[in-house]
Amino acid sequence: MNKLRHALMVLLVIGVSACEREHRDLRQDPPVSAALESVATMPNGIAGAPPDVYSALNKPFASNAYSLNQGKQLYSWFNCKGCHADGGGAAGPAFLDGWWRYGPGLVSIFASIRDGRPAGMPAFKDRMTTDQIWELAGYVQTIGAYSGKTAAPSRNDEMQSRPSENRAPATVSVNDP
Amino acid sequence: MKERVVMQLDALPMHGRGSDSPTMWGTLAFMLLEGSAFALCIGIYLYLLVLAPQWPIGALPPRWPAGTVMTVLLLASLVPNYLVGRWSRENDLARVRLGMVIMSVLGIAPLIVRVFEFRSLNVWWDTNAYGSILWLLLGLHSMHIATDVADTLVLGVMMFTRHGSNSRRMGDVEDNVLYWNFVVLTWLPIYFCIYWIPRL
Amino acid sequence: MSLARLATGSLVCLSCTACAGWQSALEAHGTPATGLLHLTWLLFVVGALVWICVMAILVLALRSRAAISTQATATPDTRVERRLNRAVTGAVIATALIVMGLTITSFWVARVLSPESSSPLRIRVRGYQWWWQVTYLDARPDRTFITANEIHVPSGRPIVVELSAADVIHSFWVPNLAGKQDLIPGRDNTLQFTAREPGTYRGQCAEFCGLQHAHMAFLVIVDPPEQFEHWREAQLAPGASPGGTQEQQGQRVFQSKACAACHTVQGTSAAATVGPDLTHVGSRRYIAAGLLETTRGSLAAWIADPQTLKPGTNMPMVPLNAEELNAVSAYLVSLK
Amino acid sequence: MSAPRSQPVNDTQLDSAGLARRLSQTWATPKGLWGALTTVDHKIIGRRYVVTALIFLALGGVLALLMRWQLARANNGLIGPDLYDQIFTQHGSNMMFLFAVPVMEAMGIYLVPLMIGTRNIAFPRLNAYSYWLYLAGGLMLWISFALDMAPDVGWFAYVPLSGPQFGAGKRSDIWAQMITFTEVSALAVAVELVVTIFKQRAPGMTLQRIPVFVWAMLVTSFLIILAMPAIMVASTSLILDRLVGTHFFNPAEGGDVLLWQHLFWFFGHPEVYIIFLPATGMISAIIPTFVRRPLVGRLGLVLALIATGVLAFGLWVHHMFVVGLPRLGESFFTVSSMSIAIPAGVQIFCWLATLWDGKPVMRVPLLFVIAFLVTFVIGGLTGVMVASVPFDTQVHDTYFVVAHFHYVLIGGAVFPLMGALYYWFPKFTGRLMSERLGRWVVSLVFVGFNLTFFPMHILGLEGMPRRVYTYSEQMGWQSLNLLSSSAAIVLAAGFALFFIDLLRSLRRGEPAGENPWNAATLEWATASPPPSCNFVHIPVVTGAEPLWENPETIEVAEGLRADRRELLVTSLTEARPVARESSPRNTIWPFLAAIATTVMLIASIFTPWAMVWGAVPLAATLIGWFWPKGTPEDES
Repeated sequence: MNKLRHALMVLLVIGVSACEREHRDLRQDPPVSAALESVATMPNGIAGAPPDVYSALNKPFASNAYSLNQGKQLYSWFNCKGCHADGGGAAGPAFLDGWWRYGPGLVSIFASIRDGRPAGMPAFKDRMTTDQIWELAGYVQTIGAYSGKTAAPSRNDEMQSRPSENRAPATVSVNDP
Repeated sequence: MKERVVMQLDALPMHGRGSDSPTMWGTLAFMLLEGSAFALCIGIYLYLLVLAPQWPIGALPPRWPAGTVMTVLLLASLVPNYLVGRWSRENDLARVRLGMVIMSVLGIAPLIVRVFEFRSLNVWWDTNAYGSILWLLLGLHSMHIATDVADTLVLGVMMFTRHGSNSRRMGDVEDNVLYWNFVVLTWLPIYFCIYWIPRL
Repeated sequence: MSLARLATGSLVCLSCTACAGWQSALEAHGTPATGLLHLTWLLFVVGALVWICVMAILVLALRSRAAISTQATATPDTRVERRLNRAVTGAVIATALIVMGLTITSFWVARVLSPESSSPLRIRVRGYQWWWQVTYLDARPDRTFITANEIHVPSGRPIVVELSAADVIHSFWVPNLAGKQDLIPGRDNTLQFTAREPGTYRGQCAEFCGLQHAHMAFLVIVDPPEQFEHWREAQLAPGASPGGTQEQQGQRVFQSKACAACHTVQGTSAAATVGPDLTHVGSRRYIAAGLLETTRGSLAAWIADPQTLKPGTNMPMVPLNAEELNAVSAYLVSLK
Repeated sequence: MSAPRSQPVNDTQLDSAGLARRLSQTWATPKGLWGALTTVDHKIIGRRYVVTALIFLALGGVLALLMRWQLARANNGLIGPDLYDQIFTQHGSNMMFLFAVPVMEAMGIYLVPLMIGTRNIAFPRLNAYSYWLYLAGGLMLWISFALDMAPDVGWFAYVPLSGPQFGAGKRSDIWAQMITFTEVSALAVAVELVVTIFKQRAPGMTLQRIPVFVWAMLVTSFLIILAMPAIMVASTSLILDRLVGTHFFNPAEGGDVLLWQHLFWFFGHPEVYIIFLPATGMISAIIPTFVRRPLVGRLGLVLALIATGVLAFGLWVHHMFVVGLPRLGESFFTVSSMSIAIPAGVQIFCWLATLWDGKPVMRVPLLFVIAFLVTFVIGGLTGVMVASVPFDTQVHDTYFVVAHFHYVLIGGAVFPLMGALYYWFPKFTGRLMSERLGRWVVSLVFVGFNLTFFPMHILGLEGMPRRVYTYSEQMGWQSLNLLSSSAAIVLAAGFALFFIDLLRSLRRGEPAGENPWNAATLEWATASPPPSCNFVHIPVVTGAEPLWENPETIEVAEGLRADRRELLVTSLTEARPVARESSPRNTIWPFLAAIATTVMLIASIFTPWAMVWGAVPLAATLIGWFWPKGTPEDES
């Protein structure tokens, strides 16, 4: 009998994780968004700890398909392509090569977007809401990922410049023909 | 209801061959089904061709040597294929065993040539729609070669076991021969599509 | 009996809802909608007649009764058989003739309703996920302007709407004036209509386009020609500069907060094109693609919490305190 | 050689009681789980298919009630947009792919072998495999719905909304993979039915003597074989676009958004005839029995079936009249769409002529036929209306079209199906369904259906688009939506009563003998429910209505073996006996192959490499399936 219960437990775990990835959380309560603002960055502003409400929400911005997809939309809406191209880098640094000048953590990407960085990265503090910055940060992290997440977005209906995020690692296949 | 016997069936053979064998009709039905899938893929190829301002899109036409070697190889394999069909109809176990070995080799060879074909396409499946339909057409046909070769190998091994001398297995060989003809014949329009339409 | 009750019931419902028919194909206020309405009534009448005839035959055929145990006639006599076959052939020929008649009528109506008219007013409508961007073209570039969700057209003049989609498939449909036409990414479609008399006609996206497909409406406001020109000049002017102190503070908040990162107000530093153009948002009757009437209160409610009113919309919830919210909504409603 | 083979036992060597016992032992399916997993009996698998499909009908019906509840009032807050999108997509996909096509094929699986006088369907193991795959596809879709990851892009999943950019997460992949499951299973059954009807008819059953229901299943099977590959190519290219970045539907890289619509609707319209033609076959089987005379214009009906099947491939663009195709193309499809009304007219008038000259018996199956005639003619006429391009520009994608296709699907297919279940339930279970409850079911369903869906014609003309999760009160759609929603409860009550009658009659139904309706076709010549071997002796057919021509005795053929599973193979046109083919015994391999296929297909949603390593276990199970087992069935 416990074999059956064991199997049910496994199915439940798979089910819950699928649930998290596919859930459409359309509205974030204002207090939660405000709480998401308080990121404790290190003195040099590189890494840091996310607010504890982030893990209470079960880390949606790194694993929820809908929020990653919204992040990709924001990437093109706020003209990140202007400096970073499709992740290959132009005036701004590349994300594809997986080398993160300010650290690969989601918090450092969040801090880079929100407060800007010295060498020309503008601060989007007043240009985007906190949820949008988190979604964009979660998406940017998938560009340089070494293994494709299940929730990672697929290609856009645009000209193809590199393999999409769900076919990571993009770096390897970008170099050969 | 009361029954009145009007017909005796015990004189009939225990297994029909050719058009009396249900498995032959089943193979025909599956050929019709897969044939319509191939026709649709060629339809997509021509649909995208008509839409594209320039065809092939952003790529050189595929290098034709590998594809032509494949076509010659497949057409050549029709001869032993026909012989195996005739031997199986004559229930000649020894020759059928030999024939199955030959057909297995002549099934694996195209798969090897197909690797070179994929490399001579000059385009990746994710480069553009032209590349996508090219890889879909070639991939679909390769899958059919692979499944038929697997069928030939299993049937070939079976002919060497005690089950080989059963006329039912000879019927299966006939169906396999029929299906290989289908795999070869569907390759011709695909070959023309992939290698020669871009050069028209 | 149930059929009679059904027919009267539906006719009653038909009459009482026709009054609110500003998005009904049964109220035609322009070509080709009028022609389509006549075609609708013709098809309905022909269909009803055919249905009544078939039902009459069915009722008459069922007048005799029998028990399941009665002996079945395996081979009915040939004379009856031949008469029935002739009747069936006759009915089938009648069906073929009716169908051919309807086909020819449909071709004739299609040809009549799409005349190639000279010098139409060209308007470009681009469908976004869940709102409409409307661009008025003109020979001189400086007289072209962009607005959203509400299309003013002069009455009596043929209008050609150039349709393109920015993301997914939408469908432009204002039933009072014309049939629908899809907006397909990668393709350019056009729709032509002429509005006869002035009035406000509502349209709605008719191809499922995602979460807020239900709230992707637009208005076609038909003005007399000179009133249209007056409206057009007003639209060309840049955004009204804020009068009162609250409106000025509203403009400052608008430009400093995230609003300017998505919206455009001509004549100010806000020039982003992600969201709709708000230069003359105050002059529009509805905001959020036909969701709310344009008032200070509705603007404040929409800015404060867009996801509750239109769940899934791309408008973010910008954190503003009460005073900033009042100022911004006062400023936006003043942009006539 | 292997162990000495037992002496072959011919059916002539045994007396009738001994023969019946020996045959039921040879064709038996063991009881319990192992029997259930290994059965290849078309009756068990057919009944299982029908029960599963009816459960999916009930589940889909509950979703329909939820939608009607949400639309009962303007600006109703019951269901949010995301859940509503999942509900209407699940309702559509479930009804079309998990209920309608499988249930029509299931009736074919159960009845065709009985109606043509053979002992099992051709390729019975493939039949078992097709059921397991169908069940796996259904479970996958419904478990995804329970996990809030059901597809939310509509049952025809137009690109680019279901494409890589706008279809976030794995929802559209689950839709596309569900298509693969249900289509492979439908194709498998279609191949079986074609071969069964071609090669396993009773001796003497020439083309003119094949029952019209069997003709309908034959034409439907060819429709499936030629149409379903289109949706498989379409769903495969959609998954390739989403998973490995191909560009079939990407306009920026040479693809085309309309390519999806062409591919989908080239399958989509034959799909609705795949659902409708078996229903016409059921009507053609019920009417003669309940008017006590053969069909008028039998040849006309068969030619109409074939004409409908051929024309079905020529009118898919009427789903795309508003996408901006050139006018000449559209007018061609107006002609073909209108002209398909002519074969439908032939069928309707042949049935009416049969009713006219016959002596109608007002039992429940005939009441459903009458309900069908009243409802389907309305649906057919609105179909002719929407075939006209200008009219379609006003009503396309509105509630007018929702009303049209419910009239032709519920009216045109579900009513005949319910009549057929009342008609053949005694043959399936040996017990009659209740006449009293049946009359209540017909009236509730008929009234409920018309009051629910007729107002939708008016709502559509008043501008209410399809698939809106809510509408504002200024639109004036409030009262008709409320009428439609409240009538939906009456319709649901009718269906609930139908299921109650179905379950109650299993045990407490009045026992029915071999032929409770004194019908004419062969399935009524054997016991109810039929023995595992269907016929102790294969019947010989001399006319189109065998049981009416000689009601007391039935001519049979003997000479088949009783110690191994044997059935008769006959020639294609004259049905001359040509061979005694064997029919495989129970085997677990189809179940294992279905599990291997399921694992491969579901894993390939997450990684394309699943098709590579998933093919190995699948190949292993297929080899196990085909490897000869040395049973007597293998002798030749």
